Amino acid sequence: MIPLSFYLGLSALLFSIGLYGVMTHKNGIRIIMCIELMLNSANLNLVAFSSYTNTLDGQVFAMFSIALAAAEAAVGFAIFMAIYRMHDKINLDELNILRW
Amino acid sequence: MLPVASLLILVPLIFAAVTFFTKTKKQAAGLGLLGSLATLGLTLYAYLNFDSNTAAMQFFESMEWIPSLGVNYSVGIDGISMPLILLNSIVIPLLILFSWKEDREAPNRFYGLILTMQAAVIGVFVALDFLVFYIFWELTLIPLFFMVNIWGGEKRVHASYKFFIYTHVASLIMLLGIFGLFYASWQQTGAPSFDIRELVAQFQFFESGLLRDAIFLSIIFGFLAKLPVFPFHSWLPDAYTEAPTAGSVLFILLKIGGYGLFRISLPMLPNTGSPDLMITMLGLLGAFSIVYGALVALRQKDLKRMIAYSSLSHMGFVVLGSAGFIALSVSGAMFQQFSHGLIMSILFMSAGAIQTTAGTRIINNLGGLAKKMPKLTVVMMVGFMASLGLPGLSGFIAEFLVFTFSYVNLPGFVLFALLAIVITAGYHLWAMQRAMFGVYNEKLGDVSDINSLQVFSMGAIALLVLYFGLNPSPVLNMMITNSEAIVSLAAALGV
Amino acid sequence: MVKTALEEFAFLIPLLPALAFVITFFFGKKMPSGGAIVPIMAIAASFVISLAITLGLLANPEEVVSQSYSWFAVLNIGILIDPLAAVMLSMVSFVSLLIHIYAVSYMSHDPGKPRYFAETALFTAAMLSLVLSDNILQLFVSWELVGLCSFLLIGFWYEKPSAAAAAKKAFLTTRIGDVMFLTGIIILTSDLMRLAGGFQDGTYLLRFDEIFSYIPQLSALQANIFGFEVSHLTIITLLFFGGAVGKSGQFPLHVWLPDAMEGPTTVSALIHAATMVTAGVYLVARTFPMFIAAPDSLMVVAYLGGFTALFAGTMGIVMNDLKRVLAFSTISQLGYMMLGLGLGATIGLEAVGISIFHLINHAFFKALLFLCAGSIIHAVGTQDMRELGGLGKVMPITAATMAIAALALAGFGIPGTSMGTSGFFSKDAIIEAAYLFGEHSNNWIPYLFSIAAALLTSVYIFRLIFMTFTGKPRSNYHGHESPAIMTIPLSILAVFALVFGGLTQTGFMAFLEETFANSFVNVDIGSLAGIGGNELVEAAGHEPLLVLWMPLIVAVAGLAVAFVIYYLRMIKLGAIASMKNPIYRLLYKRYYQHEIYTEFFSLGIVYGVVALLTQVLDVIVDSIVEGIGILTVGVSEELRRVQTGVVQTYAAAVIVGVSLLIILVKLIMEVL
Amino acid sequence: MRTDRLLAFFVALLFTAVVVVGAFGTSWDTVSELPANPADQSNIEAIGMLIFTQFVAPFEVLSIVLLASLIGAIYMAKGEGNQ
Repeated sequence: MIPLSFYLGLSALLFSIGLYGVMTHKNGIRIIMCIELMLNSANLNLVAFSSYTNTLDGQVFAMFSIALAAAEAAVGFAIFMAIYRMHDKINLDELNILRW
Repeated sequence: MLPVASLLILVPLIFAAVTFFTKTKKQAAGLGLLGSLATLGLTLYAYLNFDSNTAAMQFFESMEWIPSLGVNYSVGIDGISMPLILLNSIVIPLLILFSWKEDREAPNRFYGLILTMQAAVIGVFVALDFLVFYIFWELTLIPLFFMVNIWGGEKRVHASYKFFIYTHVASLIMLLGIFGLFYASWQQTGAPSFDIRELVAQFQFFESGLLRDAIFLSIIFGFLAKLPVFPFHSWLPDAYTEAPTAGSVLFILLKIGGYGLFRISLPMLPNTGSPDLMITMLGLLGAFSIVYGALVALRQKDLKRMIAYSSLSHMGFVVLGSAGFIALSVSGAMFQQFSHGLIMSILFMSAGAIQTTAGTRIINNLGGLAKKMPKLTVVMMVGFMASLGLPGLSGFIAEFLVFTFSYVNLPGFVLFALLAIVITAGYHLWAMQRAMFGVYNEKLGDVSDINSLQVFSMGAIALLVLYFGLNPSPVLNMMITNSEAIVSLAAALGV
Repeated sequence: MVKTALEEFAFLIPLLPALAFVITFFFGKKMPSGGAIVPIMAIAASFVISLAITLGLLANPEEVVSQSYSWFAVLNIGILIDPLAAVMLSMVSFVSLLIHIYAVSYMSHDPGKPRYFAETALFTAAMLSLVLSDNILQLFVSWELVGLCSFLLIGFWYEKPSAAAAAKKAFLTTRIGDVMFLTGIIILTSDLMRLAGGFQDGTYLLRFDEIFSYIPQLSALQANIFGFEVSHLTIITLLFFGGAVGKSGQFPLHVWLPDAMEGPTTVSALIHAATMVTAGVYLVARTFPMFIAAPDSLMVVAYLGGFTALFAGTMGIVMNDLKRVLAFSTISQLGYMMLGLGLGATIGLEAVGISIFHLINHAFFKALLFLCAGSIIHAVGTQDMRELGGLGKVMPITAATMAIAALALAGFGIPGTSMGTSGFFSKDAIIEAAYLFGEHSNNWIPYLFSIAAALLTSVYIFRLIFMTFTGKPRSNYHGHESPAIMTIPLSILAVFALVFGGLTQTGFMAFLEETFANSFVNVDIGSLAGIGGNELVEAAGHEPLLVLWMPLIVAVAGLAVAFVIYYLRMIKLGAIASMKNPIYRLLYKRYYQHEIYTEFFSLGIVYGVVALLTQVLDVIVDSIVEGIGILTVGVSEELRRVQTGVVQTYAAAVIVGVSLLIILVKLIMEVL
Repeated sequence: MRTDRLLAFFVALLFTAVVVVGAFGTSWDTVSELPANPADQSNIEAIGMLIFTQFVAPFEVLSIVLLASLIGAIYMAKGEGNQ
C-alpha cells in the first residue's frame, strides 16, 4: 500500500509549482491558474486524508473547496477584465497603487 | 447622606456634556461656572462632614461591575484625596472666572473640556478600584491634549503629542504593573479582585522579590512620569508653556501622579524586594529634581517656561518627602501637592495675564510693568514669594515639613536639596525685577491692568495661599492622620 | 494682678501693627497722608503694652510672660517675654514709632505713601513677632518676613533700576544666611527627635526651654566632617550664626547693606540701622546657652565680629555718600555687638548684657544719624558729602542732634563715672571685655580689632560731621530746617542717645543677665560653659587705668584727625584721596567685593555650572525623548517600503515566514 | 529578473522541503488498511447523504456565495459603459 506521505509529498510538489508560478509570473491570468493549482493540491490533501482516516468529511470539504475555487476564479477573472479595461494590461507588477 | 463621591464625578461630567452643546460663549461659560460651583458646593459638603481623625475611607460606595474579574465600581474619600478634591473644586470655578472675558474660538468645547477634566481628576481621586482608577487616569489625557492642541501656542501640536504619547506610554507601563499585581494576587488568593486597597495589601504576600520589585517599579514609573520628576520631565516644559493659561492651570491641578504615589506606591514600598534601594532612588530623584528644576529655571528667558521648571522643582519635594517615609515628611509631601496647586495657579494666571496685555512672555522684553499693572504685581508678588518658600505662605509649610522630617532618614539628600533655596529665590527675584520693576519698557505700548474678575480669582487664591500658610491645620491634620496610617503599616511590618 | 492682666494683651504687640498693615494696604489711599495714622496708633499701642510689660518684668524678672499655642503638626507658636525680649520689644516699638512719625513728613511728597506705611507696619509686626517668639521656628518665620519687608522697602522706588537691583541683592544675600539658619533648624529638629524619642503630646520640641534642656546631649553627639570630629551643637550654632551673619551684615555677607541705602532714608533708619539688622545679634543672644556650650562657636563669633568691625570701618572713611558712611558704620557697630557676644567665652552671661546694651544704644544713635541724614536729604536733595558743607547754620537742630549722635557713636565719656554718651558705656564695656579676654587667653587679636575700629569710627563719623555742617557750601542748594514733625523725633532720639546709657548702665546689665534664669528657662551658664570648654572669669574692675581710658583716647584722636583734615583743611587731600592711590582705590571700591562676588562667584561659578547643567543635561534628557520619537518615525519610514504593493512579494513573504516558523518551532521542540 | 526567478525557486524549494520533510517525518495516525471493497468503489451516495444532512447549512451558504460571486463577476465583467 502506498503510504499517506507520498500523497502529501505529491501535493507539496504541486503546491510549490503553483507557488513558483505565482511568484514569477506577471500576467494575472497565469497567476490565477497557478492559484488554482495550489488549491487543487490542497484538495488532493483533503481527499487523501479522507481516505486514510476512513471518513468522508474531507471529501465533502474538497467538494466545497472546488465550488469556492469556481467562485474565486469567476470573481478573479471579472476583476482582471475590469482592470484590463482601465489599464489595457493585466501586468500585476505595475499595479502597485497600494504600495507604502 | 448624599453619595458625594459619585456625585463629585457625575455633576461636572453632566455639566460638561451639556456645555458641549451650547451655542454662545455666554451660555458655555455660564454653564461651566454653574457646574464648577455645584461641584464646589458638593466638595464643601463633603469637607464639612469629613472626619479628619480617622484614616478610614469615608463616603464609601461600592457596586458590582464585572464580577467574573472582581471589578467593582467602588469610590470613597479619605485624608489623602480630600485636600486634592478641595483644591480642584476651589481652583476650577476661579479659573473659569479668570478666563471669563477672554474671547476664543469654540467656547463650548473649551468650558466643556475644563469640566471634563475636573470630573476625570476627581474620578482618579475617589476611585478605589484599579480599573475605575485607570479609566479616569486615562480620561485626564483627553481634555489636556485638546486644550494644548486647539488653544495652545505656536508649537502646540508638537507639545500636545509629546505630552500625550509620553505620559500615555508611562501609563501603559503602569497598567502592566497593575495587571501583574492583579494576576499575582489572583494566584495568591484564588479570587480575582481589582480593589486597590486589597491588592496593595496582598502585595506583601507575593513570594518572588523580583516580581514585587517589577510591579512596584512599573507602577511608580507611571506616577513619576505624571508628577513629573527628573528625568521623566521632558514633556512638562513644552506642554506647560504651549498650553493656554487655563490649560496650564489644569496641568497644575493634575495632581494624580503624587496622589498615586501616596495611595498605591507608598504602602507597597516597605514590602518591595529592596526597600532601602527604592527609598534611596526616590530620595535621589526628589532631591535632584529640586536642584535641577531650580537651576534650569534660572536660565529660562520665557516667563512661563521658567514657571514650568519651577514647578518641576516643587514636585521634587513631593518625592523627597515621600522617600523620607516618616509621617510628617509624607504629610509635608501631601501638603506640597496641595499648596503647589494653589501657588502655581497664581503664577500661570499671572504669566497668562502678562502675555495677554503685553503680548510677550520673554522676560527681557518686559520691564516696569508694576507701574501699569499694580494689582497684578501685588498678586503675582504673593505667588512668587510663596513659590520661593517664604514663611507665612503655604509653600513654606510644605517645604519645611519635607526638609526637616526627611532629614531624619535622608540627611545627605536634604542637605543637597537645600542648595536650591537660594537659587529658587534667585530666579524668582530676577524675573520679578526684570519683568515688573525698573523702567517701563515703552515698546510694550499701552498695557492695562487685569480686570476685576481676574483680580477676584487670583486674589482669592492668593488669600488661600496666605491662609494655609498661617493655618495649615484644616488640611494638614487629615494628611497627618493618613500618613501616620501609611507609615505605621510599614512599622508593623518591621521596616 | 496688673501684670497678669497685661500678659493677656501681649499677643496684641505684633498683631496690632499687622492689622494696621491690612488696613493701610487696602484703604490707605482714601485716608489723609496715606493712612499713616493707623500704623502710628497701632505701634504706639504696642509700645505702651511692651513698656508696661517691661516695667512689670523689671520689678520681678523671674516671672516672665510665656504662652504657647499649637500651630500645625507638632509645632507651636507662642509668646515669650523675658528681659532680653522685653528690652528689644520696647526699643523696636519705640524707634519704629518715632520713625513712623518722622516719615509722615519725610514721605509727604511721595505718591506711594499708603504702600510705604503698610510695608513698614508689616515690618514692625514681623520684627516684634521675631523678638517675642518662644520657639525657633516662629523666630525663623518672622526672620524671613522681616527680610521680605526689607526687600520690599529697599525696592520701594522700584522704577529706579538700582533700587530694584539692590532689593534683589539684599534678599538673595540674606537668603544665603537664611538657608544656613534653616539647615541649623533642620539638624536641630532631627537631633531633638532622636534624643526625645519622637514627639510627645504637649511638649513643643522647638521651644527654647526644650532646646536648652537638651544641650548636654546635643553636645555629646559627634559628627564627622572631612575627618574632623565635630559636635552637633557646634554645627548647629555655627549654622545659626551663619543666618546671623547674613541678617546682621557681617563679613562676608555684608555686601547687601550699603546697597540697601537705595531705599527711603526712614527705611534705612528703621530696618537697616535700628531693628532688622540687629536680629542676627538677637538670635545669637537668644540661643546664647547653646553657643556657650559649643566649643569653638563663640570664638568664630568673636573673631568674625571683631574683623567686621574693623573691616567695615576702613571702608567707612572713604565713602562720599552720606548714607553709605552710615551703612558701613552700622556694619562696624554690628561687628562690635557680635564681638561682645563672642567674648562670652570669657565673661559668660555678661556678654549678652553688654552686647544687647550696645544694640539698644546703637539703635538710638544710629536711627538718629539716619534720620538726620534724611533731614538733610529732604532739605537739600543730595546725599553726596562733596556737594554739602556749611549746613550747620541752615539746619541748627539737625546739626546739633547729629553731633550728639556722632559723639555717642564715637563713644565719648569719662571712664569711672556715669558721665558720658550712650555709646560710651556699651562700646567701652565691649572693648574692656575684649581686653579681659586677651589677658585671660593671651589672645589679643579681638582687642586690637576693637580698638582700631574705635579709632576708625571716630574718624569717619567726624569726617561726616565736618564735611556736612562746617565750612562753605560746595554746591548750590537752598537748605532749610525740617518741620517740627521731623525735628521732634530727632530731639527725642538725641536725648536718648545722650543719656540712656548713663542712666541705665548697671541696672540694664543686671536685668538682662536674668534672661536665662526664670520661670521659663533655667540654665546654669557656668556648667554649660564647662561643656563647651570655656573658662569663665569674674568680670571687670581691675584693668589698668590705661585700658579704661584707651577707648576715649582713640576717640579723641579720631576727632582730632578729622578736625585737622576736614575742618582746618591743613592737609591737601587731593593726592591721597584719588583713584591713583592704590589703598584709596581699594577702599573706595570696597575691596572689589562686588566684582569678586558677582563676577567670580555668581557669574563665574554658579552661572557656569548652571549653563553646563542646562545646556547639557536638559538637552540630553529632552533629546532622548525627542530622539525616541524621531527614531520611531524614521524606522517606520524605512520599514514601510516593505509594502511594495506587489502581490507576489507578499505571497513569497508569507511562505517564507511560514516555513521559517515551522523550522523554528521544530528546532525549539528538538532542543526542549 | 533572473535573481527574482532564482529567489522564487528557492522559496518554493524551501517550502517543498519543509512540507515534504514534515510529511515524511510524521507518523500519521491512519487506518492500517484501506477498506477494500472492489464491488462498490464509489462513495458518491455517501457523500451526497453527508452534504444534505450534516453539512446542509454550509452547503446552503456556499450556494449563496456562488450566486453572489457570479452576479458580481457578471456585473464587473460587463463593465459600466456597455449596457
